[in-house]
Amino acid sequence: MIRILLFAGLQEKLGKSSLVYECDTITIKVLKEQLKTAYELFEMDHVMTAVNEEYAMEDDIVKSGDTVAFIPPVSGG
Amino acid sequence: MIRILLFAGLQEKLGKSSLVYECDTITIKVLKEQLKTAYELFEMDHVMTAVNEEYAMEDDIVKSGDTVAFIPPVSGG
Amino acid sequence: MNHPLYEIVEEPIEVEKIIKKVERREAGAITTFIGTVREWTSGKRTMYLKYQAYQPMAVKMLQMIGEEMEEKWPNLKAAITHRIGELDISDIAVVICVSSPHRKEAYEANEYAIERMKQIVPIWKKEHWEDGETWIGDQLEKVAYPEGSPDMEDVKK
Amino acid sequence: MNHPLYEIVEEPIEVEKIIKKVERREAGAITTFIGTVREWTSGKRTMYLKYQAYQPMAVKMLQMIGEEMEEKWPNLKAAITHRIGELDISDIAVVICVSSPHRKEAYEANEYAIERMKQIVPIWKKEHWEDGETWIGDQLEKVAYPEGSPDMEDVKK
Repeated sequence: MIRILLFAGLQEKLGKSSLVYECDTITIKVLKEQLKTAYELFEMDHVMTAVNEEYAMEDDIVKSGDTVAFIPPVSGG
Repeated sequence: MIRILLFAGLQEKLGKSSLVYECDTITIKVLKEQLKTAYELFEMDHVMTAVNEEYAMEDDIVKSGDTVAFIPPVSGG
Repeated sequence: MNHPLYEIVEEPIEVEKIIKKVERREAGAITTFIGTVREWTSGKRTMYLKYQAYQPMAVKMLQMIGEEMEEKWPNLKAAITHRIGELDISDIAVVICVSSPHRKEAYEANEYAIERMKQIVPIWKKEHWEDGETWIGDQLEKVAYPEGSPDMEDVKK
Repeated sequence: MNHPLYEIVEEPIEVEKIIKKVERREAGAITTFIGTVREWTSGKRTMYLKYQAYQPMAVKMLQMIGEEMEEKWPNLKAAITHRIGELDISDIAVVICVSSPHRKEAYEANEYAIERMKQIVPIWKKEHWEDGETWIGDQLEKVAYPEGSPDMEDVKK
């Protein structure tokens, strides 16, 4: 079970700030594709990903128990 | 009569913050030389000059009624 | 820690308190950057803003920026506080304070911090205009996803 | 004017008050430079400092720097306060605040102001060390006249 966090536009589009994705291991790339298709989240092409609060690469593998956050282009400051 | 203002090291060396110099007109260059000799103020070679609160050049002429300030290298901030 | 150097807060930021965090007897220069909510951006009037953060990660990223700064400029001390939630015009969104023995490093490091912040700290701004609202997408203040999604042109690239 | 933008004062400087002077709805960035009395300079320990100013001219020069800044960076607002008299370690000697719609100009202009100040504003600092005192001579913090006069080598140049 992977916990997924959504922010900003993504969060608003889905109407929720987190999801649960059932699986043991998956690459970020594939996870993004899955969500993009399932929820029509075209934004997924433009987001960075953090695994357990650290930025991660597309080819990194997440596993059950991890928290994955999708980070749209940031705009603090 | 020209009013002369002294600051920082110059002021301390002469033990006063102002002088009166009796004359009608004089260039800054000559005035500096006069004071340098009269008071052994070698520092005069390194000071800027302000006439009536505006920076002035060596060749500028000051006249009776003006206030001349000798400005050692500044060190504010 | 009673006064953490890197914070995400929901209350108004008091600049003096952030400055106090970096004051040191060996530091002769303190630079401060205060980011406030601007009323006009490219001719559009902002009514108010909302900031959202991925809070634990945002704090971690601020700390990482601090470590980067200490590596680049030894004997520097920095503190950053970012406010989230609803902010009105002129409210302070972020304060960056840097102290250093000399002024050049204090300016450089401060500017470095805000630039890095706008790259990596997971905080998002939603502008509320007179005629709508938009999540802002990057440090150039271009729009990320008007109406909540990019147009197809953008996706196909 | 109740709150002049450029001031020489003898009382402690309150940073927040200077910041207030430059706050504007159209400004999203405020940079602040705070110059404090540093305890150690090149291995020498300062006990306290004394600042002296040619006050009316110092204010005029600060105003001139402000005019230079407004010419170089339109839509900028600046305020500078310098304290004179006796200051202890960590006391604030100068505060420069600049507000601007965007941050880049706010940093640039602020640094410009302190550099210009150290060139043209008639204010002098006397360092009181453990073992003596010296009027400081220029922005590089070289000594102008140790013991009150330059050595002959210096004069002959």
